[in-house]
Amino acid sequence: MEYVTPQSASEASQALLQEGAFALAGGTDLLVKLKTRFVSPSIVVDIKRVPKIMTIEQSAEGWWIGAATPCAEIVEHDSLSKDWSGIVEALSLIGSTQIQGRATLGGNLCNASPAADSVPALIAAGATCVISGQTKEREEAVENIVTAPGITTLSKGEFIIGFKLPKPKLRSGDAYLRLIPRSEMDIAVVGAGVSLSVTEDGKIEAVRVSLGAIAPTQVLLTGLEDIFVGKEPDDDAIQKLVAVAEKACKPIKDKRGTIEYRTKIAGVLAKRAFAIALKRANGY
Amino acid sequence: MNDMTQNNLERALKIVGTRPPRPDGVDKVTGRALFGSDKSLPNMLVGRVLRSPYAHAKIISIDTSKAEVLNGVKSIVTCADFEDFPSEFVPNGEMIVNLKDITRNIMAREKVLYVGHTVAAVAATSEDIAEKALGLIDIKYEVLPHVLEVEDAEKPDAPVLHEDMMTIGIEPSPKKASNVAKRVEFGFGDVEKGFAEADLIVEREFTTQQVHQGYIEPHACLASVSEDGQADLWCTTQGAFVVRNFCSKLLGLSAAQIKVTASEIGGGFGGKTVVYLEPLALALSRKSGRPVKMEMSRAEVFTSSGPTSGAKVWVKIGVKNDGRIIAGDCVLKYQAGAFQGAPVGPGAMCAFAPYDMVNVRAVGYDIVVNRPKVSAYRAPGGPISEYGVESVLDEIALKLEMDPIEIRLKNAAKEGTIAPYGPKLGPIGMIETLEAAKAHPHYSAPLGPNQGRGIASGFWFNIGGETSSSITINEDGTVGLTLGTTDIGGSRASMAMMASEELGVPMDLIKPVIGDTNSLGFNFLTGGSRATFSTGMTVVRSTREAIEELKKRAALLWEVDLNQVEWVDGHARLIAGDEPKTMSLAQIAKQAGKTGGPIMANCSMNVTGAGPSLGTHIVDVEVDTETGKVSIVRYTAIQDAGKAIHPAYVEGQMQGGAVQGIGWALNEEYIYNDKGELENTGFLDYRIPVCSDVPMIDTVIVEVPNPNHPYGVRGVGETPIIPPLAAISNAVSRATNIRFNELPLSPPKVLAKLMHG
Amino acid sequence: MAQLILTGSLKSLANGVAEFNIQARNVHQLVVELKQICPVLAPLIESEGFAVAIDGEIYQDILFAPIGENSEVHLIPPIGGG
Amino acid sequence: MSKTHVSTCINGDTHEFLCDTQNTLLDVLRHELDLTGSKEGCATGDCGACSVMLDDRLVCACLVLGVEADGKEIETIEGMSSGSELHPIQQKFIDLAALQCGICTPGVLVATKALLTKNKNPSEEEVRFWLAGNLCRCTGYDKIVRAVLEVAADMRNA
Repeated sequence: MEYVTPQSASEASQALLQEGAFALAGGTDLLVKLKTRFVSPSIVVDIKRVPKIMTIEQSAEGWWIGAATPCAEIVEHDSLSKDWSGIVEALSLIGSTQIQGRATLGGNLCNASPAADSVPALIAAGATCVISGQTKEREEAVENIVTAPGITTLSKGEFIIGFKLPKPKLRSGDAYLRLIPRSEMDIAVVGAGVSLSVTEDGKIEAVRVSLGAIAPTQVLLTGLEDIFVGKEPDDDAIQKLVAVAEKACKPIKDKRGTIEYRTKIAGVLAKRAFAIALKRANGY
Repeated sequence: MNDMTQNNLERALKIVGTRPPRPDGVDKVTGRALFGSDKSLPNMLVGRVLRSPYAHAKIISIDTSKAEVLNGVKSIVTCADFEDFPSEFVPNGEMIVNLKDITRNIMAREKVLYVGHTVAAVAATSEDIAEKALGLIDIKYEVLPHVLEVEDAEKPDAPVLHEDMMTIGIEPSPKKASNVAKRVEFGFGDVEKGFAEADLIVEREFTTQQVHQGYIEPHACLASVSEDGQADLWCTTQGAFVVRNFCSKLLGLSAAQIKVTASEIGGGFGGKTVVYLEPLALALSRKSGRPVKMEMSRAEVFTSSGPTSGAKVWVKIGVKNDGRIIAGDCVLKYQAGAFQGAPVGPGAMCAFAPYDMVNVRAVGYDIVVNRPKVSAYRAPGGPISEYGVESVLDEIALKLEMDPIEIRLKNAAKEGTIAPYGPKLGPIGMIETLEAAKAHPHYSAPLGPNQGRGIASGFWFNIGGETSSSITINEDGTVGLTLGTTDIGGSRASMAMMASEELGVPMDLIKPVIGDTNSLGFNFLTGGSRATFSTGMTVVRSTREAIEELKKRAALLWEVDLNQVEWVDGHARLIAGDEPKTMSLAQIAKQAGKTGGPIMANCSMNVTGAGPSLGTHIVDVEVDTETGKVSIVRYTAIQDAGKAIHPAYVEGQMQGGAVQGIGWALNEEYIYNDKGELENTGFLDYRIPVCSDVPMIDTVIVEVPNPNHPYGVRGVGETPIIPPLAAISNAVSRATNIRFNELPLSPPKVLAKLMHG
Repeated sequence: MAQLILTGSLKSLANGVAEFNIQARNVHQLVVELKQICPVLAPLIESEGFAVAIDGEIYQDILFAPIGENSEVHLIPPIGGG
Repeated sequence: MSKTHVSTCINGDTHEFLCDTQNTLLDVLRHELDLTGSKEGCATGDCGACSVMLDDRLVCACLVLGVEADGKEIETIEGMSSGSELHPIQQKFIDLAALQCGICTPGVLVATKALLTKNKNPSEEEVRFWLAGNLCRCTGYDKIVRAVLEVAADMRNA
């Protein structure tokens, strides 16, 4: 197994084009697969020295989070945490303190697990990712990356260099909740990310809800505008949200949960995350 | 001569009962302590194991020829390299074992019986080469249908694991082989008559899943066999002598040919009482002439070591209106794994043991299934059966509108009670732990919404057994202790404390070490909560013998009769005489060479008189009724320790056992797919409690001395894992007003019950 | 006269006889005596390794544990532990 | 098989070694450098027994490639005491019996030191969540958490 440390995005793409190449960022997924001999790469491309891939920057448009920035560093970033509490909460849930020291947003997305904690929060927030390729960079909505467990729309030689988060609207809030059997160290049985904004008079202006671990990929719920936008979110609307969430579920039964359980929890978490996001939007 | 059996129950103690630092503390906090995989030898090879991919299959052929010629491969072993034995139960140390099964469990012969069953092992110059070699071993299997659950395994048309297994304990003896290895029954009185007289009867069925001890250190060993057949084995084990005896039989070596040195051990809880890698490493080393190191991966620990049984339990209890139990009956069906030996006997014996029963019956079945052979796990068998009994008792208390502690007090076993397994009990602390629970502020604290409080008690016998240790008085007045029981949780501290108490010298002058199998007589393993009790007994006796010798030397120097000398606070003192005359231990030790030679003493005995330990736990849980998730809000563990030598380590046993029980109750379980493959082979999905899952575990140590021990010690390690299962289940039932009868109480199972009843 | 008391499976094995008067004054002698008074139980003690409770005190593999004039003796399975 | 030359600073000392690229930092520490204080309980980042500091970040050494350590600073349990003086955290763990078998202890101590560097006054909840990646099967965590809270108070008052 060869190990290379490209110093630029194009060098990294070049290396990733090789047969049997795997990108290494935080390594929290790749090293487990190596150890269990699930994969045997011919070359490991350590992308952490690519410029901007380890940075967090704020601009007029919003935020840049380098794809290989360790979660622990993001969690420690106060103003980012204020702007996007839900996203930061979500990635603070990925693994232990030790895992946080290495795990990255890019890895969490590209591992393409339906249960990835950061992904529903990113989708709800309307985040995009910047993909570096052999010849050019492209930008893509996060929900368009994963197509099936373990499979992404990234072409050979492409890798994610960073994520863009919009500047949060006035009176907006986001939240992420997941259900795990323990209090830590588990893979989400269901995850729910909500991002919303309210008008001055307390009506919903915009809302996005994304669910994880309830289908082969994360799901962005549709049809919520009709339920919420321009209205105050009453019990009836919340019940409709629960129904939409449950209906979106096409889960598998596995060691982490039954179909019935995942479906039921999707509704519960969507409801609870919505309530937290709403509180935050209203400034509580 | 000092009375060796004299007890110190009334004596004022200076050291025993305090909390000094443990002798091995610094090694453990600096990374110096050497565990199973921390040692290496020059010219060492790496050993790896090839394991069965099938739950049940005939081995048609094994071809290792391709692997043998791979560069770097130095030896390969299969079943052909181990002795075979007839099916018979023979003593191995204190264990009764069937070597036919053991040799087949460490290396499959005619059949593989579970996914992960060893079929071959390779030693090579690197891990990579060893792994490659495993891939080159060609094994032809004929796959057979498999069976995983006891209720399926006992069906007449079930796949039979062992064609020669006839159920023992059934009259008339069956003529046809089955998966039911054994039926046992305990009890007395007339349960049918008892139920006929009962005012209230509750009868329930319970299910528990297979769980693993979950020690953090995987099995590991380093074997070196020289050309003259002398074998050195370093391994992580609860009993070096037991390992020696197993390996000598399996490899056809004499006990004198094998020296086993126990490494520091990274947790065992019963799981490190048998052998897995050790005979393989020895065989590979013998064949290659080079040292061989072997380690299990975490996945191998889960698939191929010895978890404990999953089970089906049926319990029926009849009471009078005042809460007095008039009859108790239970049937226990325990998974044995691939070979017989489920802990259903002890499970049946202690099911009703906390109570004074008039009519009682406990029937147990030991049933083989295509899972790894179970090994001991903390109070083996007890948590499962007592979970059923304690749950039914809680339901009865609710129905009678009785306090759950009161109903237990009303029925509590005490000194003189006839145990369900026959004999009369000596002094025990059941009533004392219940009274302590009742008086604890936890028991009367208010509960919040969706919270429930559960109570349960637990009984474990404890054991003694073969033990030997020695003491040496060094020339400078320091003291050495050589102990033969692995120190898993601080026993070196307790031993040094007892020696210090007896000798009257500070504990830091006493250096306890764990000896190898050449340094002492046979020691049964650290298990069954016996180390502090049994090894402590030998330490006290050998120390007293050393004191006698010290007094003798002082008498010689003073030229007086021995009976003129007494031992007080680390000094020989002349009893008679005008002026007080004393001589310190160090002064005597300095002249030992001139007064007869070095001073040492040892004590070897088969220790009896272990006293059962009773415990009662109180737990508050909160149930998220929308998700089914159960949180432990508050926990108090109360237990009779007889006498706590080092209370901090007694508390540690209680806290650790309670949290293992919490794991068993809430989330731990072996999950198999329909091919018989274990799906959760790592700590990610085999969910032992993490730090943020649990609150502080409050402890109350009750001390009802064991009259058979000089300090009143009872074993404490096993009991604390028993009450949590029922206590938590009872708490969840009380929080939700729905009776739960299945473990684990994981969120999906709890929610399903809340939704569908 | 010391008594051997059988319960559970052992009682069934002994065809329902629950109590035997015994002469044995230690476990070693008990094994010999059992062969005469209840032969079906003797192999159990020898092979499966039953422990003996004498007046409530459990003796595992201790041949010369004394049995008193009026002792109550029970046979129980050996107990291990984790 | 080609090996890569790696140069690191471990516990303040420069170390150079040749490393198979697929070997983890834990493999290197334990097998190449004989620093066996970091333990392997799972090799998949789930138990925390191999916790080390990598450029002042708490990580599992089993989830870092040995070659990634090039040019980095690593602290392991072997570097925690100075000379003959135990670190106060080490001493507190001994004093409060916050260990039984001791296999998780090196990882727990390294993680605790990382916590107390970042947060001098952690709450019980913060301690519990910070240490959630350090599995301990013996203690039930009670005495570990108490030791961390107590030593944090001692260090604040020192």
